[in-house]
Parts: sequence; structure tokens; C-alpha cells
Amino acid sequence: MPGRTVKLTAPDRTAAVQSYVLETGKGLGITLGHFFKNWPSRVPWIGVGVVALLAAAGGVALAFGMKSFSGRMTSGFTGLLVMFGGVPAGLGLLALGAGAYRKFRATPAETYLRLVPYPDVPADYYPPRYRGEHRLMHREDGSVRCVSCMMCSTVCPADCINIVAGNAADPPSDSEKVPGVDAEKFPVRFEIDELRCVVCGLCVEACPCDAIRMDSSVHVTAYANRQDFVFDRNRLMERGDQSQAVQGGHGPGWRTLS
Amino acid sequence: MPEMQQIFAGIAWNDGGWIELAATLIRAVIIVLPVILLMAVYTWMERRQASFMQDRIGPTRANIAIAGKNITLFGLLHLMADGLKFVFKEDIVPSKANKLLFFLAPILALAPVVIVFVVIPVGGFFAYSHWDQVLTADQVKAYAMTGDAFRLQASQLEIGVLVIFAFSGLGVFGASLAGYGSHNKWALIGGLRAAAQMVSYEVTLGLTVVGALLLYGTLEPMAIANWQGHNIARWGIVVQPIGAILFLAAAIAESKRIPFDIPEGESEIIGYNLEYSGMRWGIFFMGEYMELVFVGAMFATIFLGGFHVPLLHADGFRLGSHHLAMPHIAVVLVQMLAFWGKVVLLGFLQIAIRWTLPRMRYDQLMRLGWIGMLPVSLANVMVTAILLLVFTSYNWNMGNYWIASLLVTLLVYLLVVAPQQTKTDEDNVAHDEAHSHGSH
Amino acid sequence: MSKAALQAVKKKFASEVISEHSQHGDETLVMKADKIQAICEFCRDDPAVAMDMLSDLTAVDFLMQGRETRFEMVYHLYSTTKRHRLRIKLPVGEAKAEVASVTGVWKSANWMEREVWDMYGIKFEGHPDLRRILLYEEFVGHPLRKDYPIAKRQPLTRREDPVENIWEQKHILTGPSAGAHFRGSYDTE
Amino acid sequence: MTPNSEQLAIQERVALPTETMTIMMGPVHPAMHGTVRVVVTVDGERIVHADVQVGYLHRGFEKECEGVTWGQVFPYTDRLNYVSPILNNVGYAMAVEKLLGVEVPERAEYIRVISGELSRVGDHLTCIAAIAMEMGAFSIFLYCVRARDEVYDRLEELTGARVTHAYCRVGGVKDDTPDGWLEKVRAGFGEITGVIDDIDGLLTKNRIFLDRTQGVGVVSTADAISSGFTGPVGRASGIDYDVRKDHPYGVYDRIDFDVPVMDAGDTFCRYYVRMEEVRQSLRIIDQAIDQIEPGPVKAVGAHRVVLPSKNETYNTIEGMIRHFKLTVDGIQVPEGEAYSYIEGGNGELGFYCVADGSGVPVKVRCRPPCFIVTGQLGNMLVGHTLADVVPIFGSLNMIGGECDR
Repeated sequence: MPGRTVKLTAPDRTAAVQSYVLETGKGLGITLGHFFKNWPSRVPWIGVGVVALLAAAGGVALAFGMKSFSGRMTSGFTGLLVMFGGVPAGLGLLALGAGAYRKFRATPAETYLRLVPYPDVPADYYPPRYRGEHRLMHREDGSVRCVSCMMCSTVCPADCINIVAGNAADPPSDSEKVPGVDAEKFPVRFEIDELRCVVCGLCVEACPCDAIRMDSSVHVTAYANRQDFVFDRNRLMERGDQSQAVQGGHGPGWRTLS
Repeated sequence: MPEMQQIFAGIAWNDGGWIELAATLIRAVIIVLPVILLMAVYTWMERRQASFMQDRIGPTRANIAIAGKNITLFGLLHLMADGLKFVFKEDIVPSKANKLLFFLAPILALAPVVIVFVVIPVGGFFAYSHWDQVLTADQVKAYAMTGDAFRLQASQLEIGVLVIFAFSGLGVFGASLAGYGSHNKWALIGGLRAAAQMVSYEVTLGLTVVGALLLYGTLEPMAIANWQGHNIARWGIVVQPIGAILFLAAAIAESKRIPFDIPEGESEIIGYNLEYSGMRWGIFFMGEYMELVFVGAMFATIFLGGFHVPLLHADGFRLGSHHLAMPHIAVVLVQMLAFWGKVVLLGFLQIAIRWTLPRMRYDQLMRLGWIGMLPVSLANVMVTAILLLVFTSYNWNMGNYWIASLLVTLLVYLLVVAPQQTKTDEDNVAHDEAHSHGSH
Repeated sequence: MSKAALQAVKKKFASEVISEHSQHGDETLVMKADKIQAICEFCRDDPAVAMDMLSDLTAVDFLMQGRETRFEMVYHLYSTTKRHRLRIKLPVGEAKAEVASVTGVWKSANWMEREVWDMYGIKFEGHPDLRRILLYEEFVGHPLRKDYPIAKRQPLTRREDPVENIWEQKHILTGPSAGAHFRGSYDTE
Repeated sequence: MTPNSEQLAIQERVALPTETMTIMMGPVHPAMHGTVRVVVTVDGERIVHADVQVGYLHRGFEKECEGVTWGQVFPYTDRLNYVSPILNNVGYAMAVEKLLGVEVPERAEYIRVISGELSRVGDHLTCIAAIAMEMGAFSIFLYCVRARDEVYDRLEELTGARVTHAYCRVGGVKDDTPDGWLEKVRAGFGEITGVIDDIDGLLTKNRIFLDRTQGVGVVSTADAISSGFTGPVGRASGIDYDVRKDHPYGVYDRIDFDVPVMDAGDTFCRYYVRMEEVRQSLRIIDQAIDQIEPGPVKAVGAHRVVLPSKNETYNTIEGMIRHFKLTVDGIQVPEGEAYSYIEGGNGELGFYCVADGSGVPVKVRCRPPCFIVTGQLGNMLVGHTLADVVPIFGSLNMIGGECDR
């Protein structure tokens, strides 16, 4: 058995540790390092630069205004110009440069920010396997694929699926029966209580005809009313599209799950 | 009461007296208004800076929709949203609370912090009738003598620093009465902790500046700022490094922020202001950020040259023989900006410290205050006194004082701080052994 | 590995052993419940056994299996020095659901015995603090007993509170039947 | 005459009569995550008695298990230790496999190891975050959350859910890894080690943190053994016991990793051991990714255990019948009992299953490491100050879902 047991020892309490100050400084270095890495990416540098240049222009105007207002300003005007106009202008140019740099070089990916401002920016990070709200798949003719076999409601550990089966009208004769379309049973009611659902995905695994899926990439949103969380058949079918799984034989684009 | 008479004698109740009164009011407004504004900005800064230190983007929700776009102004609108929330939130008073103390506590927490700003100079003298001319320091002084200059300080008190400590010491009543009056065990613990902590650190806070005050030879904040002046080698942080660090630590402890936020300790005891809600809580909140401004202003005045800017003389920037002359108004404006800039920078530092360090424990805090910081600050006072004596008796150039002070700082560290640290360590061990026996 | 431990315990307490097995490699001794404290002390102190850790302690209700003794206490012992395990099982009857506590032998038994008391209603003699642990004091019954209905609800009220009955009528008698397949949460048409 | 210390103590007591105060710490308290109540009796700041009350998150896991089939238990196990659900999944699956005697394919074992170790990283990061946050170092909490998000993103891609994965099945795992997933896992190491190094720099030598944690909540080795401590908490107290090393399951015997052990048994050790274990977990994942080979992820030929592939279900009558039988009746587990244990996030996570030959368990007992550790919390607190409750509690990483089940 490779590897071993390693005895770890706590760090020595050297004078540097004991004096608080050095380690505090080091800590500040780390956190402020994060600050200075994240902060510049969130500053609208070009806007800042424009504002600073406008301020510089205002400063220059103010300096000239002072001179004309006073009428006796004989010396020191250069300094006034430098402080009121030159310094903001220099800072503004720096900001513009930073903005240009950021626009063409640095990206937010170089920072530590890993955020999706979710409600403002729709999340597009759902992986293909993400289990979201349920949906019911369709047949070619747009009817529901579900045959009311009750597998999903049986396997559901949360008891959240309620199915009432109904008998489809028999086709006039066996020869007119379309395999996989004319099923004997179909769900009269198919309800899922998303509030009870624990999003385990066992129903999808249990479905023998690819009728129920959770790959809608929508996670259950909030509703004001509890009753709104009970999704009925039509609502579940709205998200669904035609399944390419074919009962009784391989069809085109066969969807293999495992 | 001769003292009272003396104080009132200072105001001559004639025509000139009314002008003086009006001028004081104007000064008060110029100084307190930025403080309140800065306090509001700090609440924003704390959110925003913390968010970037923690890899977040901070407040984004409060916004104004203009033409279909949500204007958030970098989260600045949260200030307004907060204010509105505080005002309109239900004000809950616990039924068993001591009503008088409960109502009094927020006021006592906020008022003293505002008062201390009266003695803090945000700039030098503004010779308003000669605002457009290049004035030398002597000229400004002369105008100040004749009353032709406006003092950028609400009140010039010879005992300025003492006034500051006196009023900031009153802040303890706010916290401890809030804890006592709330009729809540957690709040009570918070209040008790606040009382003990703030009283203890008041001592250290006072002693850490004594070294600096010995050098400056005055208690008047404007004079303190002027002693340091535009020469960075004379600034308090250079000539009194130990004093500066200890002062900052003690001041953070006074303002009850991490690592010294024992009275509040959000995750342990929710704090002395646990039972407060609405604007009453908002006042505590304001007081806390006001203290942030106050600590910055104090530190800037005593250790960072106050409103002075390096190389900026009364008549403009001077470096060697180069001279960039500036009219008086420009110098005054730059100095005021520099002062507030220093305060904001210190606010930045305090916020950074808050979001970096863990919190101390109550007994460790006390140990640090009484047997860590107090002896060191005493040693600092002694060393400063001896050095000062040597410098003055041999008539050495005070311009070189900073070299000596840095050397001695090192010496103080080796002789006083280092042994002290090992000692507290042993204490810790003994203490912990006692614990482990108790627990198992 | 633990065969030796099993043999050692068997040798010492031969009269106590009801049966033994090594199903799936887990050495198990089924013993009489009377001397459990002595057995555990021996297991802990005997150098050949050296079970210094009580890994797990639980009970099983065999009501549905129709055994003579309804409950079975299960002790999983582990030795941190010898790295072996032993399972000791004690049949406990329903009439006198009482076992001696092993809190004196291992500290970890304290909460686990409280849990067994809470869930199965098996009393532990000599336990220093036998209170309910996961459930509240007002709870009626012991929920892990097989005759406790899985869907039964108890309001968080005092025992004597008449509201309880109303609750039961409203929520249990007309609620979904538990345990059956093809379950539906809602009334079907 | 100068009074001796005893007389002084008496004098003090007479002059300053003190009274203890009982405080309810929790269940709604910012630091009592997972809702637990500690009724502390304090003398000033010093705790003289502490009664820990759990059960606020009790959902009747074992009772629920007795009403469902063996396969339906997986979603419940997710909710035991909800910061490392895969480990619970694996633990339960192994117990049932032990009862059935099913051989798990090698690839499934590797996937279990990789996803399990990812879960462990998430678990430890959560604990470190909690310790730091409860001492006011909020930044560290958020750094940990960022690193944990990396873990969650990978697990989401693998399992389809961020927290409640329901990923393992008896006899294997639900699905094979997505394309390129293993490389993605490895690419995410930088994020996690970066955060761990940052935390190291911020806390490990920070005297405030050391003072708050060293010598606080000490558990001696003997006490820890008697209390049944395992996992990081046990190893911090000097118990050299790691199920992965001492009773290797899965493919851990082919992987080289270290087990960190410390002696002092205080809060700092528990923090430090976890930091090292995160690094070791990354090492394990790295090697497992190197060793993993293509292959099936569900037991081959175990028709009575593993659901048939969708291909079979859709197209063959045998597959359809097997599918229906397994879904309705569940896996028919032969009569017997088994105790299977793995190294969970907080220690030995055992599952004791009793079967009577039907598709429904007689008993599924989870041996929750959190519950056993929390059992000693009361003893650990006595003698410390009120402020110490929080870091000690945080360092035990009590997860409400696992403790209360």
C-alpha cells in the first residue's frame, strides 16, 4: 500500500508570527491582491477617463475664470493651470489608456470573479445532463408519448407524480393501427408537483418509452401560488418536443441513454 | 468658576463676536457636512471594496430604470435604498426594555463622534481677501493675526487632543447602555464587552499619542499638523512608527471593528445592538462609519501631517530650487483635498483590515491591550522623551530625528516587544492547559 | 482478521453465545443480553480483542419477520490498534425492552443509546442522561418501531392537547396510503 | 499577615457574588449552521455547562428507507451529508453491493473515487470556510465558496445536479463521464489549490487565528478513541485511522496518498488536517484520472440488480420485463445483514443494512460521523469562553442533515 501517514506540526510561533503586524501585512497583501485584480475589470475606465478629461477642461476654464475675475492675479497662474487642468487631464489619459488596454487585452476571465448575475443575465451554464423541470415528449402526431405505465410514479421517492390512465379509442382494425402511435392507454391526467419533487431523476430512468425527461435546462422558478407548482399534462408537454426514440426498433438519431 | 468665565471671555459679545459666532457655524458646517457625506460613502465603499476583495461584484440590485436601462451607479443607489428602508422599517422596542436607555443609546453612540470633529483642522488658514495671490507662509500667518484669514477648523482649542479623547470616550455609553437597556442576554454580553474593551483601549489610545505629542510640544491639532508640515521626514508616521501602528490598532479597537469587534461579534453574540431595528439601528450604523471617518481624521492629523502635502509650501510646490507657484486658493483647495484623501485612504486601509483578519477573543483582546500594547506604548513614550532630551540638550538638528527614531524603534521592538510576545505565549499555554483539564 | 477476536470473546463468554456467523465477512456474535456490560468491557480491555472504539450502536425491529424476540441490539466494535471489527447482537424482547448501558465503556455510546431509546423505545439501564435526542420530548411513540405508521403526523403540541385528534382526523385518515405501489399524491378522478 | 490564595478566592467570592446565566445558543443563531441548539450556562464568559440539543433537521431517514425499495434510497442518502453527497451515495451502494455480492466494474470504481474525492474537497472547503467565517474572516468563506463552486460545476456536469446528485446505483454509477470531463476536472485544480494557498497565507500563521484555535477544544487521543472519533477530527486528535488506507475499498489501494495526522487535537489541528487532506484529495483525483480506463460503468451480467440499457428496454421484451420488475419490485436483496463503511467527509461513514429477501429494506442504518462527534461537543465546550463555542463547533463540521438524518 503506497503512501504513508504524515505527522503534521503546527507552525512555530516565531517572533514574526507573534508580533501580529507582519502576518497582518501578508494577509492584507493577499486580500488586496484580490482587490486589485478584480477591481480594475469592473471600472468603466473609458467613462472615467472622459469624465476626468471633462473635469480637466472645467478646471482650465475655472483657472481662466479666476484670473479674469480677480483681475490682479499676477503670478502662480501656471501652478493653477497645472493643478486644476494638468493633473486631471493626466489622470484622465491614464484611465483612457487603461480602458483601451482592458478592451483589447485584459478580460474578466483573468480575474477571480466567477459570477453569473443570474436574474439579469440568463444562465446558460446548464450542462446537458442538468436536471431541471420535467417535460413530456411528443409522438410524431403531437400526442403524448406516455402510455400510463406508472413506472415514474412508482419509482418516485417523493410521491410527486400523479397519473390517471385512460383508454384510447380502439382503431377500427388492427391493420390500421400505427405501431407506437396508437397505444392502448394514455394519461388522462398527468400531474407533477414540483414542490414535492426532489429532482433525483429516477423517473427519467424508469420511463420505458422516453416520455418523461428532465433535460429542459430550466430550474423550477418561483410562483406565488402553491397550486402553480403542480404542472399538468399540457404544461409539461409545452416544453417537450418530438422524441426520436422509437419503440420496437432503431430509428434515425436513436437516443441511447446508457 | 473662573474657568467658565475665561471660556466665555474668549467671545466678545459685540459686533465682532457675532461675526465670530457666524464664522464658527460656517466652519462647523464645512467640516461636519463632509464627515456625514464621507460616512455615507464609506458604507458604499465597505460594500464595494469588500466585494472585490472577496471575488464578488457587490451591490447590484438597487437601480433606477431610465429608458429601459437599469442605472445602478456602481451600487451607490444602495445608500438611498438603505436610508429609505431604515426610515420606513418598523421600529420595534422590546416590551421589557428599559425605554429611556433604549432610546438614549443610539444618540449617545452617535453624538460624541460628531462632536470630536470640531477640533480637527481640514486645512490651514484661508486668507480670503488675498485668495488669488501667491502668499508665503509668513504672509498667511500675518493675515491670520489680523483676522483677515478664515481658519479651516471649527474650533481652535489648546487642549484639542484631550477634547477628542474625552468625547470619544463617551462613545462607550452608547454601546453599553444599548446592551443594558435591550433586556436581552446577548445584547447584555455585548454591552459588557463593549464597556470593558473601550475603557481598556482608551488608555492605550491615549498613551500611544503621548510620544508624538511630546515631539510636537502641543495639544492643538492645527499646530500638530503644522509641526509636521510638508517635510515627510517630520511626519508622525516616520518619527513615531510604533506610536502610529499602536494608535491605529487601538483606534480600530475603539471603533469596534474586526479584529476587535468583540462587542458586536456577529457570529458569536449578535451584538449590543441586537434588539434595534429601523432608523434606531441605522444610527448605530452611522455611528460606526462616523468612527471610521474619525479614526482616519485623527490618524491623518497626528501621524500623516494633517492637511499638508509633501513638498507643498504655502506658495506652491518647491523641490530644491524648482518652484511651481500657486495662488493661495489653489494651495488651500489642494490641502483640503489632501486631508480628505488621507482620511479616505485610511478608511480603505481599515476596511481592508476588516475583511482580512479573523476576530480576537475577549480575553486575548484584553491581554493584548493591557500587557501587550500598554507596556510598549509606555516604552515608546519613555524612549521618545529620552531622545528628545538628547536632541534638545545637544542642539542636534531635529530634521535628523527620524533616523534616530527608526533605529530606536527597532531597539524597542527587540527589547520590549519580542520578550513580551514570548511571555504572552507562555501565558497562553498555561491558560490552555487549565482549559484542557477542565474539559476532560 | 477478526476471527481471533470472535474466538476470544466466544471462549470467555461461551455460555452467553446464542449463535455466530461470518456473513459477507462480518464476524458476528449473537449473545444474551444480560452481560453486555461485562462483554463490552472484556472486548475493550482484552489485549487480543482490544476493541477500543464503539463504531456504531443501533437496534433493529423484526416485527414483520415474526421473530420470537422482536428487537435486536447491534454493536459494531472496532479496534484502532489491531484494525479489526466485531459485531455483537443481542436479542431483546418487547415485553422488557431494556439493556444495560455501555456508556461507561465507551463515551460514544451516550448519544447512540439515546437515539435507540428515542427511535425504538429500548431502555438503557445505567445511562446517565436517557432523554429523547432527535425528537422532542412531547413526541408520542417510537417512530422506528415497525408498528408506527410511516405517514403518521404529530403536531408539536402538548400530549394532552385535544387538537391532536383533530389533526389526525384531518391529515392521516384521509391522507395518501403509505407503502403501496402506484402511489398518487392527489385524489384521482 | 497576607492571605493565601485560597482565602483570596473566598474573599473574592464574598465580595463579588457571581451568578451563572443560561443562554440558548441556537437553533436560530448565525453560527449554529444546520440548526443545533447549545444550551450554555455561563459564568461571565466562561462556560460551566453545555447541553447540545440536536434533531431540528430530523427527517426520519431510516423510517423513509423502510418504505421504499433499495434503489429508491439513493435520493435520501444525498440529503444526509449534503456537502458531500456522492460519498453517501457510494457508502450506501457499497453496503447493498456487499449484501448482493455484486462486482462493480473498474471504471465505475474510478468514477466513484474521482467524484467522491471531489465531494470531499467540497466538504473540507465548507468546513474551513465555516471555521474562518465564524471567527469573522468572511473573505475566506467566500474564497472557499468560489473553489467549491468549481467542484460543484464539475459534479453538476457529471451528475446533473449541483448538490443532490443521486448518482450512484447499486452495481455501478448512473452514467459514464461526459466527454472531456476528466480533463476539465484536472484543469480546475489550479482554482482549488490557489484558494487553499491563499487561505494558508491568511490563516495558518496569523497569530489571531492561532490564538483562537490552538489549545481550544482539545480532545486527547484516548478520549477521541473512546468517543468514536474518526476522519479529520479523529486524525487531528492523533488517531491514525483512515478507512481508505486501513481498509482500502474501491481502487484506493492502487493510489498513492498520504494521511495527515496531528497530535494536539485542538481546533487548529482539525483545520490544518483538512487543509492537507484537500491537497491529498487532489493528488488522488490526479492519479485516478491517469489510471482510469474505458469500460462499462454498471455491473455486467447482473440482470437482477442493474436496470437494462434503454436500448434493451425500448426494443426487447426481456429488457422491458426486467425494467418493470426492477422498478416495481426493486432489487431483491437476499436475506442477511452487512455493515459497509467508507471514509466520508467527516469520518467513517457506515451503512448497516438488514435485508429479508424482499425488495424493501428491513433496516438501513447510517452511522453518521457528525452525530458521534457532536455528541462530545458539550464536553469540549466546558471551561472555554462563549466566543470559543463557535470555532469549536465549526471545526467539527457538524452537518445537520447527517447528524439528525
